[in-house]
Amino acid sequence: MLNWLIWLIPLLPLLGFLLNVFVIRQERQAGLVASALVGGSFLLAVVATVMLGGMPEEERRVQAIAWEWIGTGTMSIPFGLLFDPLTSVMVLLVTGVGGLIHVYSLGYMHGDPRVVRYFAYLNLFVTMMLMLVMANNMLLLFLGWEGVGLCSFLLIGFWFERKVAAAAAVKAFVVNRIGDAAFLLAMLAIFSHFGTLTFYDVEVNGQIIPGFLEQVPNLLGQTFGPEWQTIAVATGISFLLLIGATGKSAQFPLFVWLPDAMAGPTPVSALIHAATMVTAGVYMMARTEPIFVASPATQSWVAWIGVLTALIAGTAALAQWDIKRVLAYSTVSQLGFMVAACGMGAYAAAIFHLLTHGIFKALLFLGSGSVIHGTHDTQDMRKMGGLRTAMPTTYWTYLVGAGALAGIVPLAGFWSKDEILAHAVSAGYWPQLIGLFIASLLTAFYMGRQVSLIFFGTQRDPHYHAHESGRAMTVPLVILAVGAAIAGLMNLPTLFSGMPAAHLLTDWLKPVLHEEAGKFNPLLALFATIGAVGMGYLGWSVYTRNAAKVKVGGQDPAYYYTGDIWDTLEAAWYVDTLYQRAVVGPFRTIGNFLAQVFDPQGIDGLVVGTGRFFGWVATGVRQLQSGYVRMYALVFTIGVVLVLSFMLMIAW
Amino acid sequence: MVPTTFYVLLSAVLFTIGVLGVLIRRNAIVVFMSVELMLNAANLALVAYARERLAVDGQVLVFFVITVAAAEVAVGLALLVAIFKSKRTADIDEVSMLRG
Amino acid sequence: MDSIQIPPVDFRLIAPLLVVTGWAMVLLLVDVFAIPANRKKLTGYLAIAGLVVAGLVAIPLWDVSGSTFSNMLVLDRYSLILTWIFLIIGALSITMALDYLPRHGIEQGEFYPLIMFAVAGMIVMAQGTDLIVLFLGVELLSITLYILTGFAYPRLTSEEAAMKYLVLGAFAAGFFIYGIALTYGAVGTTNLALIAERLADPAAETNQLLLLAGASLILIAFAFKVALVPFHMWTPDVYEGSPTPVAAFMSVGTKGAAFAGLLRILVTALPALQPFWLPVLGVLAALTMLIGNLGALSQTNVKRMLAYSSIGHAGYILLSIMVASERGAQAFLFYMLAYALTNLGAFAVVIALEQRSNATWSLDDFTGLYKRQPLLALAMAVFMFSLAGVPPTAGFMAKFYVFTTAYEGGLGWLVLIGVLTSALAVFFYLRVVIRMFMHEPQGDLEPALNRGLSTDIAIAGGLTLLFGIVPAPIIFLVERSLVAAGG
Amino acid sequence: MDFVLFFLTAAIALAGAIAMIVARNAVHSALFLLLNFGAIAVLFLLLQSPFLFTIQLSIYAGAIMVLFLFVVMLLGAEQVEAAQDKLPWQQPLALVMGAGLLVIAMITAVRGGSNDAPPGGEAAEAFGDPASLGELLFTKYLLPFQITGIILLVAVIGVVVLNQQRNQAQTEETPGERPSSSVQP
Repeated sequence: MLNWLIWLIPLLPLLGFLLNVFVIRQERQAGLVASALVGGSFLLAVVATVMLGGMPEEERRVQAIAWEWIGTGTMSIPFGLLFDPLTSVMVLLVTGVGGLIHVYSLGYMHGDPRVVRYFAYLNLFVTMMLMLVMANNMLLLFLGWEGVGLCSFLLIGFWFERKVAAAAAVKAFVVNRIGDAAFLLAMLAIFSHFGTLTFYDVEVNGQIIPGFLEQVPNLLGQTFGPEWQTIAVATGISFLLLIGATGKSAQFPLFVWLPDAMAGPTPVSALIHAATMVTAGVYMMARTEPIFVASPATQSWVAWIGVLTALIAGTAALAQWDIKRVLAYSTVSQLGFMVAACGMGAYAAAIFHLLTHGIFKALLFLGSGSVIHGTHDTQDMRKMGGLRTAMPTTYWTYLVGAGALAGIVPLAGFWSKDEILAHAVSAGYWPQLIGLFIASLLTAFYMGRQVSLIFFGTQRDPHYHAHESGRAMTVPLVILAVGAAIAGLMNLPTLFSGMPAAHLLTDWLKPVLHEEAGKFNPLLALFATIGAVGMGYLGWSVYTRNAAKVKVGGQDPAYYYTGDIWDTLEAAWYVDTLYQRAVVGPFRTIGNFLAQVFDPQGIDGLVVGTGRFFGWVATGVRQLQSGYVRMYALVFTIGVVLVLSFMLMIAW
Repeated sequence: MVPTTFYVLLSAVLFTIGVLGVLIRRNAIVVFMSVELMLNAANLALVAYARERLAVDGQVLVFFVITVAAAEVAVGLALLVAIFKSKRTADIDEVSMLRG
Repeated sequence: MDSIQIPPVDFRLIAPLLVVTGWAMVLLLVDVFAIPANRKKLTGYLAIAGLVVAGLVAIPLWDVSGSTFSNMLVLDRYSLILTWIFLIIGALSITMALDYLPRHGIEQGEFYPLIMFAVAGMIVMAQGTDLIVLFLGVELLSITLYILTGFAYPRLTSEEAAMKYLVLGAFAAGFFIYGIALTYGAVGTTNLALIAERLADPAAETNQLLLLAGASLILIAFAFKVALVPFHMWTPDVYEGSPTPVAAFMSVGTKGAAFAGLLRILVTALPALQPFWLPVLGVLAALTMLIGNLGALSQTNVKRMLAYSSIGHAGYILLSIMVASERGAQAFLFYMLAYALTNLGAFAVVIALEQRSNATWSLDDFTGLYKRQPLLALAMAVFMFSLAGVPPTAGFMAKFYVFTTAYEGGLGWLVLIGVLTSALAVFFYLRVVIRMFMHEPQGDLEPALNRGLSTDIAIAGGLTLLFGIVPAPIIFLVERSLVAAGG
Repeated sequence: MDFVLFFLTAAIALAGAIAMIVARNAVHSALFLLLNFGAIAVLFLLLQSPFLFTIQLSIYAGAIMVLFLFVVMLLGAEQVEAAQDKLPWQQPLALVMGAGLLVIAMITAVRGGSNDAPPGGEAAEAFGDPASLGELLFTKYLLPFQITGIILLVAVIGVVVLNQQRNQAQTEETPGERPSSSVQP
């Protein structure tokens, strides 16, 4: 039963995609069909999860094989889905939050001329994301991995009339491609060392295809000979996977695409660039956890990359004016928390934070969308202010989301963040702990700042009349707000001995991640709470009291004290700039390059742009291609002479 | 009897001259001639080796090469005539619109 | 003097070849005497029928293998699968040409038999096991292609392309034949299996240097045919200049045939020289992947872009050839099939957009295509993603197959370059997709779709997707192919 | 005697080849090439290939060269290289590459061949008569022989096709022409 049921989960959105591409031409139908099908997926996911829960703990892994995807003498890769506790929570998140965002989009995208296409893309994205989390092998996961990248690209560039959007789309795709290439290499390495790409043993046509994850623990000291060799292999593979994850999950140093990705429609930011796709890297690391665990070197890299990302992005979020960019940097920072948790071995905590973050960040993005919508496409927070009276629902729900993100007791974010910090304490990762703690203080501060700037004070730009958004938008907000408030329940630590329903999630994930729940650390929780409340209040009060100093197009009140540092933060520590300077070198900045290559205006810009970027190589190729046959023959002859010289060298 | 090496050496030199002809001449007809020279050089080597091994196979191969050469020349010259009709030149540098 | 006894010939082994050439010759006469000038399409249909018949004739040969014509020709499953691929390529190319030729005022009945002769040349290269047969196969294919390239008279670019192709092709043929001469001088035979035998025989006293020189020149000749850098220079110009169906045919046909021959040579004749050709081909492969993809990057002319892309793909295919084993052959066959379908499909879309004879094949033609022709745009997107190697397309599966094969074959560093360049390649394929999906249509250019083209695109697109999602049957097929080690 | 004859013909062949690529006038080139082909034919004779000697003279010298001369005269393309060289650095580089190729080819030829006289004796006497060549052609080399036939057929079609189109084209405008400055009136 479960075997075919889980196939329906990704197939429903796929059906939606096909309908929207081939059949539906009308806006309202498109939205309703798309939302209904994703909602159907969600219900099926709930049923499937309940059924999974009904099984004995050690049997909670269903693999449904559709066909043998690649079957050669040496390689057998099934096209199969996997449904286990880890997958189930991811599927619930993707379809649940995804469904709400579909509904929200009904309101948000109303009247857009290409809305049918929008819903088609959105459905395709959900399909691909489900393939990603439900794949029972690396290849299928890669299919989803590329697929979500593609949809993300299409959706970021959805409003392609805006040049920024087109450029951002391309930037996202290209940066992700770096990670994808590493992922592909990791896959090849896994295959050549384990001879398989499926995660777990699975039976296909009466034959057992071995799973590589189950082989990893047995490998130490066996297959490859000496132990260091095993570790070297594990390190190589896991490091490549890590690079893959840094691309998709926007970690340092590949995070630069995510803030730009905010050029897409806001529901897309909520769905793809906060709740689901960007967590794919974390999911993938949790899934392949045995390989990471086998390599201490990679593990510490993972942890530090996470901490570094959390700090860089956290500080960058302090200094943004664009309502969505604050949230984008905040997302990067929170992803850093998750990655750091993985690096410290707290995979369950990472997944916990992934889930809660998925909910409250989606809420915040949708809230910001509601604000943008209600203020007639205003995104600059300097033009806002005092919106709490005009948009009460948005305000209250936003407050819940901000509190959850900041880590205010008892909202969801508090529990999940605390779980990570507690693990750092108990496992003795002190330097990482300090970094993460600081990052969480920053989180509280910038959320306080944002809430103050948007909702408090008085409206600074009189050019619009703010109004509350429609039902299609506010209902999802309320639902998500409730979720953000109570999602912590799913994995409460044992606050007092004999407490019922403690660390449900960790226990649920135990068959996959084999982790024990961390211990609750009251002292740490106290510090964290004081810090969060204090910094949140500080952020709020500083900007509320200085509200008069915030001017449209003006400087931040804090600028007077920090000066250049502020600029540094605003530019996210110039990482992007560094790329532009270092990678593109003296020629041109990546941004300009991409803008030129994909310049809708002209061919010339395109040629010039690429010519400069790849400098003399591409130009050289073109120039050598001079049209003269003599020239071609000469190049040919040079090749001949070189080959023959090499031949003489060998023969001598 | 003259050693095979002498013949092969001669053939190598002739072949190189043919290659040079293709590289430096702009008159398409002379370029074709140079290609013919290359093929002839190869033929010479084939015949020389056939003689060394006393195997007629080498000579048979020459037969095929000559045929192919004839076919290539025929098509090439037909093309040249066609191009000449509109371009009024047999300068191979003049057919260089396609580039980049 | 005795009369010459012609040795018995096993006609089963050359049945497809016989059908194709015989049919082509008959068709030439039929075309001249029985088909009126305004109904030349009929010739095309008859040619397709011939190719289909040849394909059917080949089916019962699945379990047949053997060699004939004094071991100059073998039939094995490797050549059989290639034969099918070539027949498909031929048939699809003819379908594209059916409306293209009259639309551009260059319709002549001879076009179709010529394509058939080219297919025959390709089959010869797949089946040949003697250097001279391979040489003649190459020449049969090439001379036909010179003519087809120059077919679009009065378009001068077509003549120019033909001229360039011919001069360089003849130049390369010179190297080829000189290589054969040296090889013959070294081992005294041109039969691939015998070469390997003599090489292995310590008593034979083969001349190593001579053989190496011969092998180098032969490799170079094949490198020219498949367009490996730096022997690739003709490719973009020739593709751009030739009639688009011919470019499509060439881009996959020549490559497939020449690689087929090259693999046969490496596996059957020269395994002993692997220490020599492996580094040479390795460098060529690396250069080809880099230059091919970099060159494509700066193209705004879609036809040229596809030409450079085909150079890049030659590099990827070469990885499977270099493995020179059964696995390598299988990976090659799969890649070839996937690439053939995808590339033919892409060219078919280009043809659909090329309605005026002064087409510039500019990227601009694709602007907003999704709005105008959603299905066509979707198909093109599938082809582009398949060429770029994005799942779930045949192109991805093929790349994955080749990369794993090469990785296991110890070509790790080339795989690295391959993966990185295919990451780079996404740029220019994506550019087409962006044009189609992320721009509003401009101008009034309506794609000229007709039945033939639609069929082509539908077949190619469908199979490209199908082989990406369910590649198992094809893999099953190619897994059973073996490159016979001589006959 | 053999040696004298060889060196004489070799010298003629070389001189013809060099003169061919140096000559400014295409007619002269053709004639020099003819000289070269004749010399090679003689070398074939020295190598006991009377049949190839005949073929070389009749096909190459007789047919192909005449075709060349015919086209040169038809097109009046004796001298086409008067204009400025557009790739001034191409020729020197070509010469360097040619020199490199020459060195390699000579090394290969010298080290790859034996300096002993080839075998003589009874077997050598019977070697190379047209009958045995013909027999091989129709037995062992039957397949290549057939393919050659097809190649010639294709070439014939090709010439006809290219020719035919030219006739059509005269009545037609050339709509598909790219604007190009290099087209001469």
